[in-house]
Amino acid sequence: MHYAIVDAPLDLAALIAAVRTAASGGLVTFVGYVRETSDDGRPVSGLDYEAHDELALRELRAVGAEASTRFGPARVAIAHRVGSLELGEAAVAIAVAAAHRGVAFDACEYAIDQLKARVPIWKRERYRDGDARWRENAPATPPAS
Amino acid sequence: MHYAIVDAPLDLAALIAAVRTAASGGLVTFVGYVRETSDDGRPVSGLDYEAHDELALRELRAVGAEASTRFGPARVAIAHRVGSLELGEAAVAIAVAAAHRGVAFDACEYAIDQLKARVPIWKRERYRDGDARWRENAPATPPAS
Amino acid sequence: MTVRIAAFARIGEILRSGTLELSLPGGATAGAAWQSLCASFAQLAPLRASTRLVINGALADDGTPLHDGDELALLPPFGGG
Amino acid sequence: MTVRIAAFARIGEILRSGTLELSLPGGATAGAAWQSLCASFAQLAPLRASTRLVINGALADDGTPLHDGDELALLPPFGGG
Repeated sequence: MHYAIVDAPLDLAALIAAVRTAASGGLVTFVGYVRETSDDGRPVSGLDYEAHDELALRELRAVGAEASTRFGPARVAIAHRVGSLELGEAAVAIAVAAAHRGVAFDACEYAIDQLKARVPIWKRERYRDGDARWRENAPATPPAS
Repeated sequence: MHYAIVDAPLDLAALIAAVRTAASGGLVTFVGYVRETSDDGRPVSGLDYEAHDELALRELRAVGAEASTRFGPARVAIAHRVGSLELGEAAVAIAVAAAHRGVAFDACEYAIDQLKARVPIWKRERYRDGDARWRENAPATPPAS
Repeated sequence: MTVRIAAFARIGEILRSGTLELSLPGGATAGAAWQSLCASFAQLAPLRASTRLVINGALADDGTPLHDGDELALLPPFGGG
Repeated sequence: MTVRIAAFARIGEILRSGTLELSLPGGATAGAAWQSLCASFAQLAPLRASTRLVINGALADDGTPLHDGDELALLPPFGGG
Protein backbone atom coordinates (compact mmCIF):
# COMPACT_ATOMS: atom_id res chain seq x y z
CA MET A 1 0.00 0.00 0.00
CA HIS A 2 1.28 3.52 0.57
CA TYR A 3 3.34 4.99 3.43
CA ALA A 4 5.18 8.27 3.23
CA ILE A 5 6.93 11.00 5.18
CA VAL A 6 6.78 14.00 2.87
CA ASP A 7 7.74 17.67 2.90
CA ALA A 8 4.99 18.71 0.48
CA PRO A 9 1.20 19.12 0.84
CA LEU A 10 -0.59 15.82 1.47
CA ASP A 11 -2.84 14.34 -1.20
CA LEU A 12 -5.82 12.56 0.38
CA ALA A 13 -7.18 11.51 -3.02
CA ALA A 14 -3.93 9.66 -3.77
CA LEU A 15 -4.17 7.77 -0.46
CA ILE A 16 -7.77 6.83 -1.22
CA ALA A 17 -6.80 5.62 -4.68
CA ALA A 18 -4.01 3.52 -3.14
CA VAL A 19 -6.35 1.58 -0.85
CA ARG A 20 -9.58 1.21 -2.88
CA THR A 21 -10.33 -1.97 -4.78
CA ALA A 22 -13.48 -3.52 -6.24
CA ALA A 23 -13.89 -5.32 -2.90
CA SER A 24 -13.97 -2.07 -0.90
CA GLY A 25 -17.37 -1.55 0.67
CA GLY A 26 -16.32 1.11 3.13
CA LEU A 27 -13.62 3.75 3.19
CA VAL A 28 -12.68 5.71 6.29
CA THR A 29 -10.19 8.54 6.17
CA PHE A 30 -8.64 10.70 8.84
CA VAL A 31 -6.91 14.02 8.25
CA GLY A 32 -5.27 16.04 11.00
CA TYR A 33 -4.99 19.77 10.34
CA VAL A 34 -3.11 22.65 11.88
CA ARG A 35 -5.79 24.45 13.86
CA GLU A 36 -5.88 28.02 15.00
CA THR A 37 -5.81 27.31 18.74
CA SER A 38 -3.52 25.07 20.78
CA ASP A 39 -4.82 22.54 23.30
CA ASP A 40 -4.09 25.07 26.01
CA GLY A 41 -5.92 27.85 24.22
CA ARG A 42 -3.07 29.85 22.67
CA PRO A 43 -3.51 31.35 19.19
CA VAL A 44 -1.33 29.33 16.81
CA SER A 45 0.37 30.60 13.67
CA GLY A 46 1.70 27.26 12.42
CA LEU A 47 3.45 23.99 13.22
CA ASP A 48 6.91 22.70 12.38
CA TYR A 49 7.31 18.93 12.13
CA GLU A 50 10.49 16.93 11.98
CA ALA A 51 10.95 13.17 11.75
CA HIS A 52 13.62 10.52 11.94
CA ASP A 53 12.77 9.71 8.34
CA GLU A 54 14.03 6.15 8.20
CA LEU A 55 12.63 5.07 11.58
CA ALA A 56 9.39 6.95 11.03
CA LEU A 57 8.75 5.29 7.69
CA ARG A 58 9.55 1.89 9.15
CA GLU A 59 7.21 2.47 12.09
CA LEU A 60 4.46 3.83 9.81
CA ARG A 61 4.66 0.58 7.86
CA ALA A 62 4.48 -1.45 11.07
CA VAL A 63 1.45 0.51 12.29
CA GLY A 64 -0.21 0.09 8.91
CA ALA A 65 0.50 -3.63 8.82
CA GLU A 66 -1.04 -4.06 12.26
CA ALA A 67 -4.07 -1.93 11.39
CA SER A 68 -4.62 -3.92 8.20
CA THR A 69 -5.12 -7.22 10.03
CA ARG A 70 -6.02 -6.49 13.65
CA PHE A 71 -9.77 -5.89 13.18
CA GLY A 72 -10.27 -7.87 9.98
CA PRO A 73 -8.76 -7.43 6.53
CA ALA A 74 -8.22 -3.81 5.56
CA ARG A 75 -6.03 -1.81 3.21
CA VAL A 76 -4.19 1.10 4.82
CA ALA A 77 -2.28 4.13 3.56
CA ILE A 78 -0.64 6.73 5.79
CA ALA A 79 1.22 9.94 4.98
CA HIS A 80 2.72 12.42 7.43
CA ARG A 81 4.06 15.77 6.45
CA VAL A 82 7.25 17.35 7.78
CA GLY A 83 8.57 20.89 7.56
CA SER A 84 6.80 24.14 8.24
CA LEU A 85 2.98 24.07 8.06
CA GLU A 86 0.58 26.98 8.05
CA LEU A 87 -2.90 27.12 9.60
CA GLY A 88 -5.34 24.79 7.89
CA GLU A 89 -2.72 22.61 6.25
CA ALA A 90 -2.88 18.83 6.70
CA ALA A 91 -0.19 17.28 8.90
CA VAL A 92 -1.30 13.66 8.62
CA ALA A 93 -3.66 11.73 6.35
CA ILE A 94 -4.81 8.13 6.65
CA ALA A 95 -7.06 6.13 4.35
CA VAL A 96 -8.46 2.69 5.17
CA ALA A 97 -10.62 0.58 2.88
CA ALA A 98 -12.33 -2.65 3.92
CA ALA A 99 -15.25 -4.79 2.88
CA HIS A 100 -17.15 -3.66 5.98
CA ARG A 101 -17.25 -0.29 7.67
CA GLY A 102 -16.59 -1.38 11.26
CA VAL A 103 -13.20 -2.77 10.29
CA ALA A 104 -12.34 0.43 8.44
CA PHE A 105 -13.30 2.68 11.37
CA ASP A 106 -11.39 0.58 13.90
CA ALA A 107 -8.30 0.28 11.73
CA CYS A 108 -8.21 4.01 10.93
CA GLU A 109 -8.55 5.06 14.56
CA TYR A 110 -5.95 2.48 15.60
CA ALA A 111 -3.56 3.82 12.97
CA ILE A 112 -3.72 7.45 14.12
CA ASP A 113 -3.58 6.50 17.81
CA GLN A 114 -0.52 4.31 17.25
CA LEU A 115 1.11 6.85 14.95
CA LYS A 116 0.94 9.47 17.67
CA ALA A 117 2.36 7.08 20.25
CA ARG A 118 5.02 5.23 18.28
CA VAL A 119 6.21 7.06 15.19
CA PRO A 120 9.30 9.27 15.72
CA ILE A 121 7.90 12.59 14.56
CA TRP A 122 8.11 15.83 16.53
CA LYS A 123 5.97 18.94 16.49
CA ARG A 124 6.88 22.51 17.36
CA GLU A 125 3.94 24.82 17.84
CA ARG A 126 4.46 28.42 16.72
CA TYR A 127 2.26 30.99 18.42
CA ARG A 128 0.91 34.27 17.16
CA ASP A 129 2.83 36.05 19.92
CA GLY A 130 6.14 34.84 18.43
CA ASP A 131 6.80 32.15 21.04
CA ALA A 132 7.21 28.48 20.08
CA ARG A 133 7.18 25.18 21.96
CA TRP A 134 7.83 21.51 21.26
CA ARG A 135 4.60 19.64 22.00
CA GLU A 136 4.58 16.04 23.10
CA ASN A 137 1.76 13.58 22.63
CA ALA A 138 0.23 11.92 25.65
CA PRO A 139 1.97 8.64 26.58
CA ALA A 140 0.78 5.59 24.70
CA THR A 141 -2.20 3.74 26.05
CA PRO A 142 -2.23 0.03 25.20
CA PRO A 143 -4.68 -0.57 22.33
CA ALA A 144 -7.80 -2.60 23.10
CA SER A 145 -7.33 -6.18 21.90
CA MET B 1 -23.99 22.20 7.28
CA HIS B 2 -24.77 20.02 4.30
CA TYR B 3 -27.32 17.24 3.92
CA ALA B 4 -28.46 15.87 0.59
CA ILE B 5 -30.25 13.05 -1.17
CA VAL B 6 -28.91 13.23 -4.72
CA ASP B 7 -29.23 11.32 -7.98
CA ALA B 8 -25.76 12.24 -9.22
CA PRO B 9 -22.24 11.11 -8.24
CA LEU B 10 -21.27 12.14 -4.70
CA ASP B 11 -18.61 14.77 -4.15
CA LEU B 12 -16.57 14.00 -1.02
CA ALA B 13 -14.45 17.12 -1.45
CA ALA B 14 -17.58 19.29 -1.28
CA LEU B 15 -18.65 17.62 1.97
CA ILE B 16 -15.18 18.16 3.43
CA ALA B 17 -15.26 21.82 2.41
CA ALA B 18 -18.68 22.18 4.04
CA VAL B 19 -17.48 21.02 7.46
CA ARG B 20 -13.93 22.34 7.72
CA THR B 21 -13.15 25.55 9.59
CA ALA B 22 -10.02 27.10 11.07
CA ALA B 23 -10.94 25.31 14.33
CA SER B 24 -10.94 21.84 12.71
CA GLY B 25 -8.11 19.74 14.10
CA GLY B 26 -9.42 16.42 12.84
CA LEU B 27 -11.52 15.32 9.89
CA VAL B 28 -13.02 11.86 9.56
CA THR B 29 -14.86 10.78 6.45
CA PHE B 30 -16.76 7.66 5.56
CA VAL B 31 -17.68 6.58 2.04
CA GLY B 32 -19.73 3.49 1.27
CA TYR B 33 -19.17 1.99 -2.17
CA VAL B 34 -20.95 -0.56 -4.32
CA ARG B 35 -18.75 -3.60 -4.00
CA GLU B 36 -18.42 -6.55 -6.31
CA THR B 37 -19.72 -9.19 -3.89
CA SER B 38 -22.86 -9.21 -1.74
CA ASP B 39 -22.81 -10.05 1.96
CA ASP B 40 -23.93 -13.56 1.03
CA GLY B 41 -21.20 -13.95 -1.57
CA ARG B 42 -23.10 -13.35 -4.83
CA PRO B 43 -21.40 -11.41 -7.65
CA VAL B 44 -23.05 -8.00 -7.84
CA SER B 45 -23.51 -5.89 -10.96
CA GLY B 46 -24.91 -2.78 -9.25
CA LEU B 47 -27.31 -1.31 -6.72
CA ASP B 48 -30.52 0.66 -7.10
CA TYR B 49 -31.41 3.04 -4.30
CA GLU B 50 -34.67 4.81 -3.68
CA ALA B 51 -35.66 7.17 -0.88
CA HIS B 52 -38.64 8.94 0.57
CA ASP B 53 -36.89 12.17 -0.31
CA GLU B 54 -38.62 14.48 2.15
CA LEU B 55 -38.49 12.11 5.11
CA ALA B 56 -34.99 10.96 4.29
CA LEU B 57 -33.64 14.49 4.17
CA ARG B 58 -35.37 15.34 7.44
CA GLU B 59 -33.96 12.25 9.11
CA LEU B 60 -30.48 12.89 7.69
CA ARG B 61 -30.63 16.32 9.30
CA ALA B 62 -31.73 14.79 12.60
CA VAL B 63 -28.93 12.22 12.54
CA GLY B 64 -26.43 14.94 11.68
CA ALA B 65 -27.67 17.20 14.46
CA GLU B 66 -27.33 14.38 16.98
CA ALA B 67 -23.88 13.42 15.72
CA SER B 68 -22.73 17.03 15.93
CA THR B 69 -23.35 17.31 19.66
CA ARG B 70 -23.46 13.81 21.16
CA PHE B 71 -19.71 13.24 21.56
CA GLY B 72 -18.61 16.85 21.74
CA PRO B 73 -18.90 19.65 19.21
CA ALA B 74 -18.54 18.52 15.60
CA ARG B 75 -19.56 19.67 12.15
CA VAL B 76 -21.30 17.04 10.03
CA ALA B 77 -22.23 16.69 6.36
CA ILE B 78 -24.02 13.68 4.86
CA ALA B 79 -25.00 12.87 1.29
CA HIS B 80 -26.74 9.73 0.04
CA ARG B 81 -27.16 8.88 -3.58
CA VAL B 82 -30.32 7.45 -5.14
CA GLY B 83 -30.93 5.86 -8.54
CA SER B 84 -28.92 3.21 -10.30
CA LEU B 85 -25.31 2.77 -9.21
CA GLU B 86 -22.56 0.76 -10.85
CA LEU B 87 -19.75 -1.15 -9.18
CA GLY B 88 -17.32 1.13 -7.38
CA GLU B 89 -19.64 4.11 -7.21
CA ALA B 90 -20.23 5.82 -3.87
CA ALA B 91 -23.66 5.34 -2.29
CA VAL B 92 -23.14 7.41 0.83
CA ALA B 93 -20.53 9.93 1.98
CA ILE B 94 -20.13 11.52 5.41
CA ALA B 95 -17.64 14.14 6.57
CA VAL B 96 -17.14 15.16 10.19
CA ALA B 97 -14.77 17.84 11.42
CA ALA B 98 -14.01 18.51 15.07
CA ALA B 99 -11.30 20.08 17.18
CA HIS B 100 -10.27 16.61 18.40
CA ARG B 101 -10.12 13.35 16.54
CA GLY B 102 -12.00 11.15 19.00
CA VAL B 103 -15.11 13.27 18.62
CA ALA B 104 -14.84 13.14 14.83
CA PHE B 105 -14.45 9.33 14.75
CA ASP B 106 -17.34 8.76 17.15
CA ALA B 107 -19.65 11.20 15.38
CA CYS B 108 -18.88 9.78 11.92
CA GLU B 109 -19.49 6.19 12.98
CA TYR B 110 -22.67 7.21 14.80
CA ALA B 111 -23.90 9.00 11.68
CA ILE B 112 -23.49 6.00 9.36
CA ASP B 113 -24.90 3.55 11.93
CA GLN B 114 -27.96 5.73 12.51
CA LEU B 115 -28.38 6.46 8.80
CA LYS B 116 -28.63 2.76 8.07
CA ALA B 117 -31.12 2.22 10.88
CA ARG B 118 -33.34 5.30 10.60
CA VAL B 119 -33.23 6.98 7.22
CA PRO B 120 -35.93 5.84 4.76
CA ILE B 121 -33.73 4.70 1.90
CA TRP B 122 -34.00 1.33 0.18
CA LYS B 123 -31.47 -0.75 -1.73
CA ARG B 124 -32.03 -3.28 -4.47
CA GLU B 125 -29.04 -5.46 -5.22
CA ARG B 126 -28.61 -6.45 -8.87
CA TYR B 127 -26.64 -9.64 -9.47
CA ARG B 128 -24.46 -10.67 -12.36
CA ASP B 129 -26.82 -13.60 -13.02
CA GLY B 130 -29.68 -11.15 -13.75
CA ASP B 131 -31.49 -11.67 -10.46
CA ALA B 132 -32.19 -8.77 -8.08
CA ARG B 133 -33.25 -8.45 -4.43
CA TRP B 134 -34.24 -5.73 -2.00
CA ARG B 135 -31.74 -5.81 0.85
CA GLU B 136 -32.63 -4.70 4.33
CA ASN B 137 -30.22 -3.43 6.96
CA ALA B 138 -29.97 -5.22 10.28
CA PRO B 139 -32.42 -3.85 12.88
CA ALA B 140 -31.26 -0.82 14.79
CA THR B 141 -29.18 -1.38 17.87
CA PRO B 142 -29.47 1.38 20.46
CA PRO B 143 -26.40 3.62 20.28
CA ALA B 144 -24.08 3.59 23.25
CA SER B 145 -24.67 6.64 25.40
CA MET C 1 -62.51 10.36 0.75
CA THR C 2 -59.37 9.76 -1.26
CA VAL C 3 -55.85 9.27 0.11
CA ARG C 4 -52.64 9.02 -1.81
CA ILE C 5 -50.57 5.88 -1.14
CA ALA C 6 -46.80 6.25 -1.47
CA ALA C 7 -45.19 2.81 -1.65
CA PHE C 8 -41.47 2.09 -1.54
CA ALA C 9 -39.10 -0.73 -2.44
CA ARG C 10 -40.72 -4.17 -2.30
CA ILE C 11 -44.09 -2.64 -1.39
CA GLY C 12 -43.98 -0.50 -4.51
CA GLU C 13 -43.32 -3.66 -6.51
CA ILE C 14 -46.29 -5.44 -4.92
CA LEU C 15 -48.59 -2.47 -5.63
CA ARG C 16 -47.08 -2.27 -9.13
CA SER C 17 -46.63 1.48 -8.63
CA GLY C 18 -44.87 3.89 -6.32
CA THR C 19 -48.07 5.89 -5.90
CA LEU C 20 -51.80 5.24 -6.18
CA GLU C 21 -55.06 6.83 -5.14
CA LEU C 22 -57.17 4.90 -2.66
CA SER C 23 -60.86 5.61 -1.98
CA LEU C 24 -61.93 5.00 1.60
CA PRO C 25 -65.00 5.72 3.74
CA GLY C 26 -64.78 8.99 5.68
CA GLY C 27 -63.02 8.54 9.03
CA ALA C 28 -61.05 5.47 7.93
CA THR C 29 -57.82 4.79 9.80
CA ALA C 30 -54.36 3.94 8.48
CA GLY C 31 -55.06 0.33 9.49
CA ALA C 32 -58.23 0.32 7.40
CA ALA C 33 -56.28 1.64 4.42
CA TRP C 34 -53.77 -1.18 4.84
CA GLN C 35 -56.56 -3.77 4.99
CA SER C 36 -58.12 -2.29 1.88
CA LEU C 37 -54.81 -2.60 0.04
CA CYS C 38 -54.35 -6.17 1.25
CA ALA C 39 -57.73 -7.05 -0.28
CA SER C 40 -56.32 -6.08 -3.68
CA PHE C 41 -52.69 -7.12 -3.16
CA ALA C 42 -52.58 -10.30 -1.07
CA GLN C 43 -48.76 -10.35 -0.94
CA LEU C 44 -48.92 -7.25 1.23
CA ALA C 45 -50.55 -8.96 4.24
CA PRO C 46 -47.47 -10.66 5.76
CA LEU C 47 -45.50 -7.40 5.62
CA ARG C 48 -47.57 -5.43 8.13
CA ALA C 49 -45.30 -6.10 11.12
CA SER C 50 -42.20 -4.87 9.29
CA THR C 51 -43.86 -1.86 7.61
CA ARG C 52 -43.84 1.66 9.04
CA LEU C 53 -46.92 3.80 8.29
CA VAL C 54 -46.32 7.52 7.79
CA ILE C 55 -49.13 10.05 7.24
CA ASN C 56 -48.09 13.38 5.72
CA GLY C 57 -44.56 12.84 6.96
CA ALA C 58 -45.45 11.87 10.55
CA LEU C 59 -45.15 8.37 11.97
CA ALA C 60 -48.61 6.78 12.37
CA ASP C 61 -50.09 3.51 13.56
CA ASP C 62 -53.11 1.41 12.64
CA GLY C 63 -55.45 3.62 14.68
CA THR C 64 -54.34 6.97 13.22
CA PRO C 65 -57.26 8.57 11.33
CA LEU C 66 -56.88 9.59 7.70
CA HIS C 67 -58.37 12.64 6.07
CA ASP C 68 -59.22 13.41 2.48
CA GLY C 69 -56.07 14.29 0.56
CA ASP C 70 -53.65 12.74 3.07
CA GLU C 71 -50.54 10.93 1.92
CA LEU C 72 -50.06 7.52 3.53
CA ALA C 73 -46.51 6.26 2.98
CA LEU C 74 -45.72 2.57 3.39
CA LEU C 75 -42.10 2.09 4.42
CA PRO C 76 -40.57 -1.38 4.45
CA PRO C 77 -37.35 -1.94 6.45
CA PHE C 78 -34.60 0.44 5.39
CA GLY C 79 -31.57 -0.43 3.33
CA GLY C 80 -29.59 2.79 3.02
CA GLY C 81 -25.83 3.04 3.20
CA MET D 1 36.27 5.78 18.05
CA THR D 2 33.80 8.26 16.58
CA VAL D 3 30.01 7.95 16.59
CA ARG D 4 27.49 10.18 14.86
CA ILE D 5 24.85 11.70 17.16
CA ALA D 6 21.46 12.38 15.56
CA ALA D 7 19.41 14.69 17.79
CA PHE D 8 15.77 15.60 17.30
CA ALA D 9 13.34 18.29 18.41
CA ARG D 10 14.25 19.82 21.80
CA ILE D 11 17.40 17.69 22.02
CA GLY D 12 18.56 19.05 18.68
CA GLU D 13 18.05 22.55 20.07
CA ILE D 14 20.06 21.77 23.20
CA LEU D 15 22.93 20.34 21.12
CA ARG D 16 22.56 23.32 18.76
CA SER D 17 22.65 20.90 15.82
CA GLY D 18 20.70 17.95 14.49
CA THR D 19 23.90 15.96 14.03
CA LEU D 20 27.37 15.97 15.52
CA GLU D 21 30.41 13.72 15.74
CA LEU D 22 31.35 12.44 19.18
CA SER D 23 34.72 10.90 20.05
CA LEU D 24 34.57 8.16 22.65
CA PRO D 25 36.96 5.53 24.06
CA GLY D 26 36.72 2.17 22.28
CA GLY D 27 34.00 -0.05 23.80
CA ALA D 28 31.94 2.86 25.15
CA THR D 29 28.23 2.24 25.64
CA ALA D 30 25.23 4.35 24.65
CA GLY D 31 24.99 5.41 28.30
CA ALA D 32 28.60 6.61 28.23
CA ALA D 33 27.87 8.62 25.10
CA TRP D 34 24.89 10.25 26.84
CA GLN D 35 27.07 11.12 29.86
CA SER D 36 29.70 12.60 27.58
CA LEU D 37 27.08 14.80 25.91
CA CYS D 38 25.70 15.87 29.31
CA ALA D 39 29.17 17.07 30.27
CA SER D 40 29.03 19.53 27.37
CA PHE D 41 25.28 20.26 27.39
CA ALA D 42 24.01 20.34 30.97
CA GLN D 43 20.38 20.88 29.92
CA LEU D 44 20.41 17.36 28.53
CA ALA D 45 20.73 15.60 31.89
CA PRO D 46 17.12 15.80 33.11
CA LEU D 47 15.85 14.40 29.80
CA ARG D 48 17.36 10.93 30.03
CA ALA D 49 14.23 9.22 31.41
CA SER D 50 12.08 10.53 28.55
CA THR D 51 14.64 9.95 25.77
CA ARG D 52 14.79 6.83 23.63
CA LEU D 53 18.25 5.75 22.42
CA VAL D 54 18.45 4.19 18.98
CA ILE D 55 21.65 2.78 17.50
CA ASN D 56 21.71 2.33 13.72
CA GLY D 57 17.90 2.19 13.71
CA ALA D 58 17.52 -0.34 16.54
CA LEU D 59 16.26 0.51 20.02
CA ALA D 60 19.11 0.50 22.54
CA ASP D 61 19.64 1.14 26.23
CA ASP D 62 22.38 2.58 28.39
CA GLY D 63 24.32 -0.70 28.30
CA THR D 64 24.31 -1.21 24.54
CA PRO D 65 27.88 -1.02 23.17
CA LEU D 66 28.77 1.43 20.43
CA HIS D 67 31.16 0.80 17.58
CA ASP D 68 33.16 3.17 15.43
CA GLY D 69 30.89 4.77 12.82
CA ASP D 70 27.62 3.96 14.58
CA GLU D 71 24.72 6.40 14.55
CA LEU D 72 23.24 7.05 17.98
CA ALA D 73 19.85 8.78 17.66
CA LEU D 74 18.38 10.63 20.66
CA LEU D 75 14.59 10.64 20.46
CA PRO D 76 12.56 12.80 22.83
CA PRO D 77 8.85 12.01 23.32
CA PHE D 78 6.97 11.98 20.03
CA GLY D 79 4.57 14.65 18.79
CA GLY D 80 3.34 13.41 15.42
CA GLY D 81 -0.23 13.72 14.16
